[in-house]
Amino acid sequence: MWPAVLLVTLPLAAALLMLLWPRRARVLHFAVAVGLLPLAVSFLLQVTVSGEQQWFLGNWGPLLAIRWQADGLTTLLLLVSVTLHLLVSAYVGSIQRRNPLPAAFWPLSNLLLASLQALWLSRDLFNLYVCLELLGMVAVALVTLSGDKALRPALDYLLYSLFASLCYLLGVALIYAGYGVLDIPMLAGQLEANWLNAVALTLMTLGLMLKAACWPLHLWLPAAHASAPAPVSALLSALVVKGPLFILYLLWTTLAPAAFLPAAAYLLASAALGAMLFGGIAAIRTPYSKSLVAYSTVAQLGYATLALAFILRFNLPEFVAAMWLFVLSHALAKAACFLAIGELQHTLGARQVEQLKGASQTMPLAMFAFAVAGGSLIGLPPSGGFLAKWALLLGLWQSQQFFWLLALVVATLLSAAYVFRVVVLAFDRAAPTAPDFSPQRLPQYLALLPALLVWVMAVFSLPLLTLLKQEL
Amino acid sequence: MQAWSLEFLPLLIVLSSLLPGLLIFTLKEQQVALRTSLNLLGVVLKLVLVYVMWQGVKAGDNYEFRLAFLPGADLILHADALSLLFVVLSSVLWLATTIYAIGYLENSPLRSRFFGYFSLCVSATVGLALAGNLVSFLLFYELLTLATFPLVVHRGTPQSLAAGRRYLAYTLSGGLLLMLGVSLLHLLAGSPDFTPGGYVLPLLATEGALLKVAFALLIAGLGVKAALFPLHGWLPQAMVAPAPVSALLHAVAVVKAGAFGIVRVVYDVFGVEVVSSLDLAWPLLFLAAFTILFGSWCALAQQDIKKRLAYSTISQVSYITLGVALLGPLAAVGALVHLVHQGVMKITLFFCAGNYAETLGIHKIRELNGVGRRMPLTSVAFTLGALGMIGIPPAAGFISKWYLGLGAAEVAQPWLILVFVLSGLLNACYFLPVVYRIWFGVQYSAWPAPQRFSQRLETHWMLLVPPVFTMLLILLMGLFASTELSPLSWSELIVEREFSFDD
Amino acid sequence: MIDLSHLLWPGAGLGLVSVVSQGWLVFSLILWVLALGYSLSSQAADPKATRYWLFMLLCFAGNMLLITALDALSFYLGFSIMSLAGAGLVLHSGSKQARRAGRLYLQLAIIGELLLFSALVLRAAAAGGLYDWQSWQTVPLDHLTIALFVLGLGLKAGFFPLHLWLPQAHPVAPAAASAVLSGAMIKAGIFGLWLFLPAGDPLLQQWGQGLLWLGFGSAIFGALAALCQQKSKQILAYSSVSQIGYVLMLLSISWLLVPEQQALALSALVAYAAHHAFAKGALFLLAGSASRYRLSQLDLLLLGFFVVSLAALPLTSGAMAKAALKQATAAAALPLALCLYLGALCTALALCHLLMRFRVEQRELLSRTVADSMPWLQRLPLLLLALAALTLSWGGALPSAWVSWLPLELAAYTGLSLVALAPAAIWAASWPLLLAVPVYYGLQRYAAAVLQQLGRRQRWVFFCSLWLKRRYQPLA
Amino acid sequence: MLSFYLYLATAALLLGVGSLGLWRGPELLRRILALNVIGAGIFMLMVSLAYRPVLYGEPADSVLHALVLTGLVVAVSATAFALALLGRLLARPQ
Repeated sequence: MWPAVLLVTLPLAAALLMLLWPRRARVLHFAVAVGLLPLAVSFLLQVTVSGEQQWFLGNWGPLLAIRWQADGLTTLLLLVSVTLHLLVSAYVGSIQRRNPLPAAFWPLSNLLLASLQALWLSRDLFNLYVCLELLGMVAVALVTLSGDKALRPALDYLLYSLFASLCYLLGVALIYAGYGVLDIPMLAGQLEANWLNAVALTLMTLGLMLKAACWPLHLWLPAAHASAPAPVSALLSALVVKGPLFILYLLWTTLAPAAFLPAAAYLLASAALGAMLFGGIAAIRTPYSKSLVAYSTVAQLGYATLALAFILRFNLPEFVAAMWLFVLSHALAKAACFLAIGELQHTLGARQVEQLKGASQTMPLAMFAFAVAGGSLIGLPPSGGFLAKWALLLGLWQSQQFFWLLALVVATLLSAAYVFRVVVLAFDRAAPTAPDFSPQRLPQYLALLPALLVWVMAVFSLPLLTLLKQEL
Repeated sequence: MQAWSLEFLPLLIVLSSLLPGLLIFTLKEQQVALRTSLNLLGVVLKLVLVYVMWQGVKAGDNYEFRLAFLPGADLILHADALSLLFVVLSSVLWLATTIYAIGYLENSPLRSRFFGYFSLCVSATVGLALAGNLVSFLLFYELLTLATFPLVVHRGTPQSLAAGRRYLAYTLSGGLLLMLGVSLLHLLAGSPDFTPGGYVLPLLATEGALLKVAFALLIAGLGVKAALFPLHGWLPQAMVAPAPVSALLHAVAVVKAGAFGIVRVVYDVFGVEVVSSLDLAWPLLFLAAFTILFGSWCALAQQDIKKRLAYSTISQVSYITLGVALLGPLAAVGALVHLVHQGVMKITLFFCAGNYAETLGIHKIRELNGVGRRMPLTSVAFTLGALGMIGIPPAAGFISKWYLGLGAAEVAQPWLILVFVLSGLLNACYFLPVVYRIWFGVQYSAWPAPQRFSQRLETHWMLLVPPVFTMLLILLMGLFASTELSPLSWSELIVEREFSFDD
Repeated sequence: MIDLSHLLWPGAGLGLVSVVSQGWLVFSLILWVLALGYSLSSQAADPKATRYWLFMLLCFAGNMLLITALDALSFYLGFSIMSLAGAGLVLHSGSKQARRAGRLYLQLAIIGELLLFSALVLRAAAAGGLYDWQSWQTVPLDHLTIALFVLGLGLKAGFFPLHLWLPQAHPVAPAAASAVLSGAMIKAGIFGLWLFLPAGDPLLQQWGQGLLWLGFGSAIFGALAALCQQKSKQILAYSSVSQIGYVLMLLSISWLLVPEQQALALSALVAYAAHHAFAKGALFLLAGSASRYRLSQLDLLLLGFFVVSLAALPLTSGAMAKAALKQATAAAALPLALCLYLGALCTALALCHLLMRFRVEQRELLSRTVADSMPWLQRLPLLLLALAALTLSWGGALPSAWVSWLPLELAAYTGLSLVALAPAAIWAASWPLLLAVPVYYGLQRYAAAVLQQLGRRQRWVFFCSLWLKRRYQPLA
Repeated sequence: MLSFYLYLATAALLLGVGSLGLWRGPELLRRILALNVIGAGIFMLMVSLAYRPVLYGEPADSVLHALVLTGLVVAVSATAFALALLGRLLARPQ
């Protein structure tokens, strides 16, 4: 239990200490971030060895206490969050001389981590609400770090986020009204298929989809992610949007009555289709490099949503594996993409995609990182994205969903189109954009690291699937 | 043979070009000597290793390297006779192309990047040849796409970028279709090792329709790289790449990867029996026959040397597909031997085209008038390559055409001989006028951009040695077809092993 | 016999296992060596001599290889080397006529080669993957294969109506090259037909009749077309079309005969081919020399010798060959006697015309320049060819010890010439020649303009060839 | 009993008014306020749900009270944050 509690409380405590002691913030931050990594690894090993664990916080009885539960999936998500947090902090540290982020970044990112870790662990509807709300606000605060230009998108983000949380809360209230329980495992299988539950689940799903930027509720995401500082965008895209998705998964796989599942599956699948297609098209058309990556997030979330929809319809292990592999590989790949694009944007002074001309000569490392991460986004072997797509394909073939296979093909081609839109430009030798200053190597390597990690992921498919408890 | 070498030799063969390639990426532009020696070291090492493996495979050793990859589908590098055919082809031609590329790119920028990807490309090709199951094949197939793309756009001009986009659009779609097919087949039959005679026979009774779908997907995916008719659009455009790249692309790496994949799918995944009982060969046969004629027909109208060669590739590679689709042992021999012969002949032609362009600035066919006197060795090599393409003895192309023709007659499809004859005619129509201009044409204006690379030789020696070397290969392979070393004998061995399972 | 099957390709081998191929090799070799010797002098001042020798030697090698080949692939190798290198000879001068003749030659050569290729493939497949023609002898033919062989090899042999390239290509090539083209290379087509079409096959009995008449048509057509030409080399070329028709007739007759009598027809075939090779080769050489040098008395004598030899005047090799032809037709019981007389008349007319044109050309040359006398290096091959022709017809009369070392049954051919000595045969051979002189005079007197007009009617060939070229090589 | 339904109706009304305000927009302040109204509606709903056991003579649901308290804290801080952002946005030089 201790590792789990520490994983949440350490960053929380660190954030508070940093507020009190801002001059030591960086040192403290790195101490905590580095310390969390072995903790997360050991926790993962512990769970692997001794199986699923759960606690009731404060030793209250099951009805009152908040339940925390750690299975393979949770520990994996914990580890990925910690890793990316460390990586992004290292990136921020490495560019500190060049373009320092406001000091508020350190406590905020710790708060973000704390709320996210709590979210992965929590199995209580209301506790999840609190985590979600906290996560949303910290995320908005982080977006504002890039200065005045981000205020409007940040405020929009906040309003959407608040509205979404309220929707979720209303749903929680309705469920509590019916059953008087907030604990998810206790509620599992209890819900009847009546209209009250339908309204409650609809409201919660709506809120969560809004927060997870599921198409067509994604409108806030591109603006917010594109205007945030690059490391923040990396955190937002890689981790924050996955939180609501996780809750959505919990809700529909454990709570929802079977009678609702087909309808939800259709809803989610059509949202996924829209996301994959329109997200991809928007990414191909947008003139700005960061919005390209942001729209790609919308599109990529579509795959995970699609997998979720098919979990609801067919409950095949392939789809569960696909969903979480998508989430994990997207987290790593998208972090790499944002860091690389941020680095390119800053060094070349290039906000527009067109200005990335010749980047493969001027900044080969960053461009390589983007391309490698892009390979995973497309699903080229041997990358994590490929693994996920492979699982999804197997599931779709098994359930004979030929239309969705076609949709997947189209979506993959769209993702290839936007990734290679950038890469092809990078090879333009006619008029390369000259860097404003000599490129820094360390941040580029830091951008490359998660991209390489996501390709290494492919080799560890078997341990990953064991952790996800899915047999293909 | 020790156990470790049985296990690690295939891996070492892939790494022998991969590691130098990765090292080269880190080199600075000025470190010419180090880069060149790394390149050559990789080439020589690979050739030695391939030789060792060749001897081993002939003696019946079983080389296999396994790495856990997907559930139920390991990453396998396995050496059998068929893969060795392709490995030997690509390693030998890599040697020639490396030397050629060093000479060709002398004093041009971004060489580290070029040679890095060049090595990666060969590693992917060799990996693809050694891939022991469909999933490994898919992996290397996609890696090949990625490794060749930077080479195609290396020049960085608007045309090459457009070509690169098109190349990606085609090959990535193809890769995706292949992935769909592989995943479907994985679901139906798992992903066991390639087996002579195929492994889907038990499913024939129950899953016929899905097997057909899988076959169509696989062939469509592979057909993109093999430039089968409606999927060939990328190839003519991709010839804007530097000459060594075109040479490698057309002769070994990309189009051959597709053709080789088709061979694998038909013989080692589905097996002749399943393919014929599901009537899968017919569409492939017609498509290949049409592509042969179509490619040749398009080549006629091209005025650019490399473009004409590109369309000729479309036509010639389909010979391989056609031979495979005929499903007979003799046709299979023809197809396999053409895999090698076409590679050597086409690489010679591209080397020569590169020499003309680099030395005299000649890009158009009409500028070739009388070039035979200025560059005799290159022109002899070009002439022999062209004669081989037409299928005139003693060039190697005749041997493969002969076996393909015999194969067609053997399975009672003599109308296909007409296809070969017509294609040979068209080949003659677009190659002989070029040869005529080279030797008999009268030079009517100064060379567009002449350069003196050497005092005594017609061009830089590094540009001259590779085409002469491959030209000698063409002659030797055509004349001494029956010797033990020849591709023909090796193809017969492969076919013997493949078809002995059907009896 | 040399077995190369472990080195080259399955079944590869070289050797001379039949009387026909032995005879064929000997006369081709003689002609080739003498033509090459002639080139030593004729191409001495040629700036493109290297190229000339390259193609000439390639053709030579190809020709020898195809005669000695024991398997289909070696034959095809030799055949294509010879055909393609031949294009180099036709194109050699680089003039406009040479270029368009070369184009036509190449177009038809490639088509012919591909037809031959498909025929060989079909045959090899029918023989179960065996390539040596010995084992093909017992494999039954089918119509498609025969048609492909006749077309593919016929395009090389140049009998009517596949002769289109021949009258254009021979005149533009250098003299020695024309000599071997006409004397040795076009015979490769007939040789191939003999090689690949086993005589005993029942289908050939049907085809034999047709080919016989085709050969006869070619013989008449060639001679008449020669009458319409004005240039001596072109007359010679058409005369080749005519003569190859006779060779084809002999081959067809050999198919129609019962096996016991086939040897006779085959001897006649070789004899005829050899006779034509010597005579036509020599005439082409002479024509080449005559366009540059003054002909001495000796040269005129040689000219006369070869002309009467071609016209089959008694006591010449031509008479021997014709007698053999008649004998063979008689053996096959074909009612061809009248036709043969007609043929002889036409041949004689063409040769009269040739002599006339020779005289005109020589006069024109002398009126323009003061030409030297013909060098001895060019005269010597002619003398040797005359000797060869004489040996062919009278070698059998020599003591057998003198000729027994030859790898041929020379006596078989000589026996033929003895037949020609019978008075009846002499009369039969002579009267068409005697008739020819007044007829030729009459024609020149009353129909010269018409003939010239007809002679110009061959441009359509080039139009077709150009049209074809524009198909595959459109104007930019 | 009637009061319970009255509370519920009030909660629903608040929700409706808040949603309408949010929908109509477009001023940011109006939207922030609307969100607060919605939040008030939800808390009202929760408090009335907590009141429900009292109707049957049981003690009120203290868990819900705790939840409402937590929710209020969250809502207040969120509102404060939103207002702060709005302030900065409006203070920004145009």
